[in-house]
Amino acid sequence: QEKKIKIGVVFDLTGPLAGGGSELGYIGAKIILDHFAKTGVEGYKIEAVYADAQSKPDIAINESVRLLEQEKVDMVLGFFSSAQCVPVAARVEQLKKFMWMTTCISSAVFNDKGYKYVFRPQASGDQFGMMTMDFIAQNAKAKFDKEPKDLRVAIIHEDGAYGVDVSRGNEAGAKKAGFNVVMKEGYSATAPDLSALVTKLKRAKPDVIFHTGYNPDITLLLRQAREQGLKFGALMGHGAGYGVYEKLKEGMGADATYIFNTDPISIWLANQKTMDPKLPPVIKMVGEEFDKIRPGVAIRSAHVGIGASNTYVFMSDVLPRAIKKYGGVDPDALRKAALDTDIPEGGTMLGFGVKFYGEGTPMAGQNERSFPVVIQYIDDKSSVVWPKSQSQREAVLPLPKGTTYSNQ
Amino acid sequence: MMGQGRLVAWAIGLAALIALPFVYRDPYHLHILVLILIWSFAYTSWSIMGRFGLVSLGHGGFMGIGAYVMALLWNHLGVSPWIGIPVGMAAAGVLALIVGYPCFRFRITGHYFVLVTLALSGIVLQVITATRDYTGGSLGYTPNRASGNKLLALQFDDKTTWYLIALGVWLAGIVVWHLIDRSMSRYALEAISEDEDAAAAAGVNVTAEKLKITLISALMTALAGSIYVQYQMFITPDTVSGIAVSLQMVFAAIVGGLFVSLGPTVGAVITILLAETLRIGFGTKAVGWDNLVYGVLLVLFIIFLPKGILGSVLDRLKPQRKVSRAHEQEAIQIARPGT
Amino acid sequence: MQAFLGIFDIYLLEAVINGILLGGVLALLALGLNLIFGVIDVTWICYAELVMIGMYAMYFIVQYYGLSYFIAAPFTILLVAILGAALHYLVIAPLLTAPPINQLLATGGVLFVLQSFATVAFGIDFRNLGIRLPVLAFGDMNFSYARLLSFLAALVGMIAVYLFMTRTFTGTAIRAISQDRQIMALMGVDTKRMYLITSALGGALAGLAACLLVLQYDVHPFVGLSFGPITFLICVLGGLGNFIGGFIAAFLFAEIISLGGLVSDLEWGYVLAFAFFIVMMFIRPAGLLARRR
Amino acid sequence: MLELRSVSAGYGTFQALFDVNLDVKAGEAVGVIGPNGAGKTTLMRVISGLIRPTRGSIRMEGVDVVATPPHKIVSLGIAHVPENRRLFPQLTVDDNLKMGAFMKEARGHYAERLDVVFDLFPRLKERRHQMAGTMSGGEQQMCAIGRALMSNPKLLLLDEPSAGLAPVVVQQVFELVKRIRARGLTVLIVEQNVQQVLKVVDRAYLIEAGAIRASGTSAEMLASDTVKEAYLGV
Amino acid sequence: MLEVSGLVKRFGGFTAVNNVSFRVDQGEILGLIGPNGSGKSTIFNMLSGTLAPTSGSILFGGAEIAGLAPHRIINSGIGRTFQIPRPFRRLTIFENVALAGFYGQGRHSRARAEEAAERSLAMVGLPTDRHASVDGLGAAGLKKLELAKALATAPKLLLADESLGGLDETEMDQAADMLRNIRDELGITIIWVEHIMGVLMRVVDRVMVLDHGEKISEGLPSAVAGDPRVIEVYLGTDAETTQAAAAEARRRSGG
Ligand SMILES: Nc1ncnc2c1ncn2[C@@H]1O[C@H](COP(=O)(O)OP(=O)(O)OP(=O)(O)O)[C@@H](O)[C@H]1O
Ligand SMILES: Nc1ncnc2c1ncn2[C@@H]1O[C@H](COP(=O)(O)OP(=O)(O)OP(=O)(O)O)[C@@H](O)[C@H]1O
Ligand SMILES: [Mg+2]
Ligand SMILES: [Mg+2]
Repeated sequence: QEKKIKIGVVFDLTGPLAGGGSELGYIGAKIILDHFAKTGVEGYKIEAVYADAQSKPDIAINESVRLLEQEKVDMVLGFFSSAQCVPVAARVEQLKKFMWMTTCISSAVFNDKGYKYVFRPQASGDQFGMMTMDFIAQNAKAKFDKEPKDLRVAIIHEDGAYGVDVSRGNEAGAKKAGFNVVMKEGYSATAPDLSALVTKLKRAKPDVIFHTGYNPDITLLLRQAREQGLKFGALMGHGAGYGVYEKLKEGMGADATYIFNTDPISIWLANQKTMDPKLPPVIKMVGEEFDKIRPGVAIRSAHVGIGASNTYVFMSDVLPRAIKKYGGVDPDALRKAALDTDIPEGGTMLGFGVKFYGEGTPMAGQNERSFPVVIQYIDDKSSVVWPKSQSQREAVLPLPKGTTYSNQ
Repeated sequence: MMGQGRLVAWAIGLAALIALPFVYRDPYHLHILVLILIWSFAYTSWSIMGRFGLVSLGHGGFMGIGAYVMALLWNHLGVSPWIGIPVGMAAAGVLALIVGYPCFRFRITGHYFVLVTLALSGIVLQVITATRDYTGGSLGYTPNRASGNKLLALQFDDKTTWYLIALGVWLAGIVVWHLIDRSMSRYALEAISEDEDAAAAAGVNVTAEKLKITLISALMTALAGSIYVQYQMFITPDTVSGIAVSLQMVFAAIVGGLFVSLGPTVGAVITILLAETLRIGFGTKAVGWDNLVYGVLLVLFIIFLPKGILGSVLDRLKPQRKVSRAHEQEAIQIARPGT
Repeated sequence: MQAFLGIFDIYLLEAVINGILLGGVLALLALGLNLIFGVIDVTWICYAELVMIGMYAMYFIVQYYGLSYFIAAPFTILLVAILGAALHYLVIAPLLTAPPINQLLATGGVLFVLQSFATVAFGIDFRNLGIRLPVLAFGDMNFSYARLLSFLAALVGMIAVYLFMTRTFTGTAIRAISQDRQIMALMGVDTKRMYLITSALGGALAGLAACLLVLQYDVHPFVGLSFGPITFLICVLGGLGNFIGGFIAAFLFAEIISLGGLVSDLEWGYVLAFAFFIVMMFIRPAGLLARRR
Repeated sequence: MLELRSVSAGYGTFQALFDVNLDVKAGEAVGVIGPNGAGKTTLMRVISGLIRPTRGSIRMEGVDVVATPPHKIVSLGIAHVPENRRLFPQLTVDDNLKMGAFMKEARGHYAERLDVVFDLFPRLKERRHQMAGTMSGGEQQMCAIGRALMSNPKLLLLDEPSAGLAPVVVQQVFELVKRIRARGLTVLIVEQNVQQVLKVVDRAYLIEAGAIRASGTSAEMLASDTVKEAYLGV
Repeated sequence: MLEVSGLVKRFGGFTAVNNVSFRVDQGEILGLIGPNGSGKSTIFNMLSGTLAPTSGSILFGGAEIAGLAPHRIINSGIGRTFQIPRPFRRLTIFENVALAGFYGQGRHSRARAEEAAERSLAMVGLPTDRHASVDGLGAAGLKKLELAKALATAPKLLLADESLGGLDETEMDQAADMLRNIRDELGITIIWVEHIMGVLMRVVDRVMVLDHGEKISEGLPSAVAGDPRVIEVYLGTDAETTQAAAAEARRRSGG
């Protein structure tokens, strides 16, 4: 009998989340899977079965069940939305199958669940929130000339799983840094109007706004902010909509410049010098393949890289080990192989290393070495500005005088 | 008035349904079957009032309340679903009464009723989302896994068990449908749906009859919600609330046939199977096409089979009735002066 | 006391005015729906989706064909008008004698169809026209030009439709048709034509709304979900078919969302608006302006 | 003016009229009487195009009515006051009358016609802003006749105009029929109130089970045994 | 058994019923007449609870019923017909009446309701066949159905609104006989609204006349038929026939 591993891949290709980044993650994952399908891994053929979760948790559950029980896949991979990961992970665990999440950043996916077969190389949402707070905390004195307790920060977020999780990280980070949180509020991503929120922001006069949202609401918020004359010192985005520069640019024109975003680093921005030397060619390959699918994109979205890199870690590290060391692709072999993973910093295209929290820890299954980076969009380029180790340029902070939102 | 023959047919059908999971064990198909049964029950619950012109788009809300109340009680207070489910149903019932009473008292009918109930499900959705600290918001909510007695926690890993539970609940729904169909209340409600004043003049307590049926329907729908969450071990506000779910209920009921007991069930079978087949058929090769085709088919069904699939089939089988003067009556009714 | 008075500041005024401007947007949306839903008593659950198609039309005409906004607008209005007429011809007309619920559902099916059509045809990307209108500033308060435009369009549209409906023969016939369809032929009215005119008019109003909304919102296949339900509620609150009532209801709703969002969380602003709707339904079941029975 | 030749009509599979021949000459008032369910209303509907005959021909001043689309039949000068009035209940009296003048030809004379109608029915003028649905039966009947007169018809079809009206009003209605005739209109009237109607019409037809059983002048009809036994139950 | 005082109903600024007082005695047939729009149906609507009075009192069997919910009034023993028949077309004829029998009598037993339905249908002369559809009924049949529904609620007082409209003369006579039978055999008190004087005057014991919402005359048929004000606003040239009918009725009841 021929040896092969069948992988069920679930992303949202339709519905609101598709445009929110899920489809880009799918493209990244597919590029890597196609790449490995050409050669196979350790004598195993790679067969990927794709499914569209249509931005609905119920369909994600149905499709996962179908893939696992009907298509008899050996594992599932992918998932963009935490609202899908939570129930699917529970099902997978119950069925004792293997799951490799490429995105799904909410910490709630793992918190105290004690999963054995579910792994996520990706940073969690509260890490995103903490990261930007940390960045501002380290720069408050130098750039704003304020003591932390005098720095006014506002935390706003769409009220979906993602926004809520990031905002929790924001809040924790703000507390740690000792900032003056002048506002914290959620809103629905489908709200037709955010002017009340903008008015409240005007009243709160924040120095820094920490915002998490998807695309339509980000453009709506920033457009209404401009129209209502909201001024601030810096805007920190947290992935999702902020990760798709094309759309920010389309919606805001020149105002998109100087916006910060935190995400896993875009693989095309990662510091290739400190990276495992076998990775840059892969990055190049992903880039070329992506350009074939989506020609003419100014800044390739980080989502593509996230999908690609996290899939690559599995295909190049976990899978070979499972086959060689644990004798196959059954869930237990995969699980043992995943737990053995020990990639140092610089060992992935996203710059971070991979080592999973083991059984018995509260976040079992989560990568303890992942971290996002803070980037800033300046003149249609995005550059890493934080952490220092990855930094490519000095952050422009606060917003320079004369820019639309500047409170200088 | 069930004939001998029909009784036998029902008995055989039921026996076959009970035997099914012991013979046929494909887990995914069983999963779909369980979902079909649970949704059939929900749709039947909807149709119990929907068939009398009480078109509610708020049933997603009742389902959500049943599901969330039960799950919240279990997770936060450790209350067994055996108690949680009745409490959830009661909560949905209370809400149904709170909204229903003034609606019926002030004669809110037709489009207006549809939209008031739509607002109701909107509120439930927003409240679940906004109280995310307790309900998990749009991230959804998972009942904690039982550490002890599975039966007490109403949690089973085995699909066959779930299949039988769902079958039982569904059957109960059908029985309730028939009980109502054969009761005097049906006459009253048919009368009310045509002409409230005339019904009242026949001695019918219009408000009470409508409340009664709404209450039954809401209770059953809440039960469907809690069964659903126990089976899926997960619920999001989107699954149960909002216009999409409520529309889905109405769709299935009408596509199947609103005026026959198995209509909503047939509707559930057809809509769910259709959606599954189309999604799997088109797969990721033609993204979005499945919903497009699904929508077109729904529209076609409604245009060409206005009585629903089962309803139309049964009509074919029955001997032709006298030509209806319904179209004329409709106009005359509208033109009725304010007597 | 201090905290309480603290609410009464310039921001409150700004929120009030922004509420009014949002009201303009909602009123514009409610206008066409009110015509269809209220006047000829036909349900278009997919109304907001027609607006969505209109927004796509604007986007493509302006972005791809490089035509100016003002040339694109009439095209779009015409296109959506045709779409409205087609919707009537293909979906509603066969169901005119069916129970109203079937109409509701059929158009609900069209809602799915249009959403997935947009997904298939235009992809899932959020698209933005990228036109940036100037801002009106009054001291510390700033207002959106685009919203002001919507407000004016809604006002003019409402007056025009109102006059059309009450002053012209065709308008009166449109109002009559829902009450006794069969008898219309005795008046010399071609009902088919009348329905087509109304549907096209309803479509055109959706197109007009699309032209103005595209200035403020990203287009994507699900943009209708942001507006659809709330537009329905507004029409009902105002009294189906009552244009002035609908207009006022739009502003009430918008103020509740805006002020509710200011004093509490934005989400609760919406809860409040919905709750207000339900309460009003009981106080004034036939709409805001209806005389009590 | 109006000519029906072997007209058959029905609803679905049910045939309500059998080979009806009927003539109305210009300036005449013609009555149609007959028991319940005889097909009187069906006859009126077939003339005004609300239903199509399954067989036979209908001509109005030589024009083929059957070939004319229903909404154009008013333009031939036929106005129909339907059974049960069928007003637009949510429109005001004014708007109901306006609908009567919907045709292109009538719109120009709207104001004139309105004066004529208000002159005939001062009550309508008083209540012109009331919703038609909330008016009493008699008021509604006036409104319905007024609406039909708005199109300035040559032939007026009245289907049981006296049903449910107070005696004075019944008298007024019949009075009215006379006045309408005096204005040169031709009238075809269906009535249950046989005694009264035979006083105002020149000729009448007795219709029974969808077929014409008898016809003649009013005097002949009153004297006819057929009419008496078939209809008056004497 | 029924005592109405100071009854008023306003619609917006319009007063449809203005300060009307009257009483009806057990076993009597009261004719209620008046020009179109004089408020007759409106009074019926208030008596039966379909409309709530603006003010005034309605004592039925000694209990105040003004403003009660319709079903409670019906249950307390008032039955009504509608001027324009309002049958339930989705139910069969039998079900229509059984419904009224069940709910109108306070929801006793189904058997009792069906029995009442059979009795009422037989009384008005409709078929008691359980599957006959309402669609088969013509104008006369629908009027009979209205009456059967009202009778099935086992009323003590029956409000009959224009039961003759649209009937031919033979049918009218039958209907009038029926009303009289209902009173004579079942002992049901009746208020009857009708415009066909020739028939009404022959049946009723007493007549009350409304005009513009106000009571303008009340008394024995012969007296009312001769009242100049009634002749002016209502009877017109029909006065003579009406008087003749009233006289005939008196002769009959006297003899
Ligand atoms: N819309 C309809 N559909 C089916 N049958 C109908 C329809 N309208 C009338 N009929 C039937 O056609 C026959 C003739 O009806 P029509 O209304 O013409 O009688 P009519 O002489 O006007 O009676 P009435 O005096 O009661 O008004 C009746 O048997 C009636 O039941
Ligand atoms: N809902 C309503 N709103 C406004 N006016 C109304 C309403 N119902 C009735 N009216 C008015 O009240 C008056 C009395 O009406 P009602 O129906 O009681 O008359 P009626 O005596 O029964 O007349 P008819 O003999 O023609 O049936 C009429 O002028 C009518 O227009
Ligand atoms: Mg007739
Ligand atoms: Mg009346």
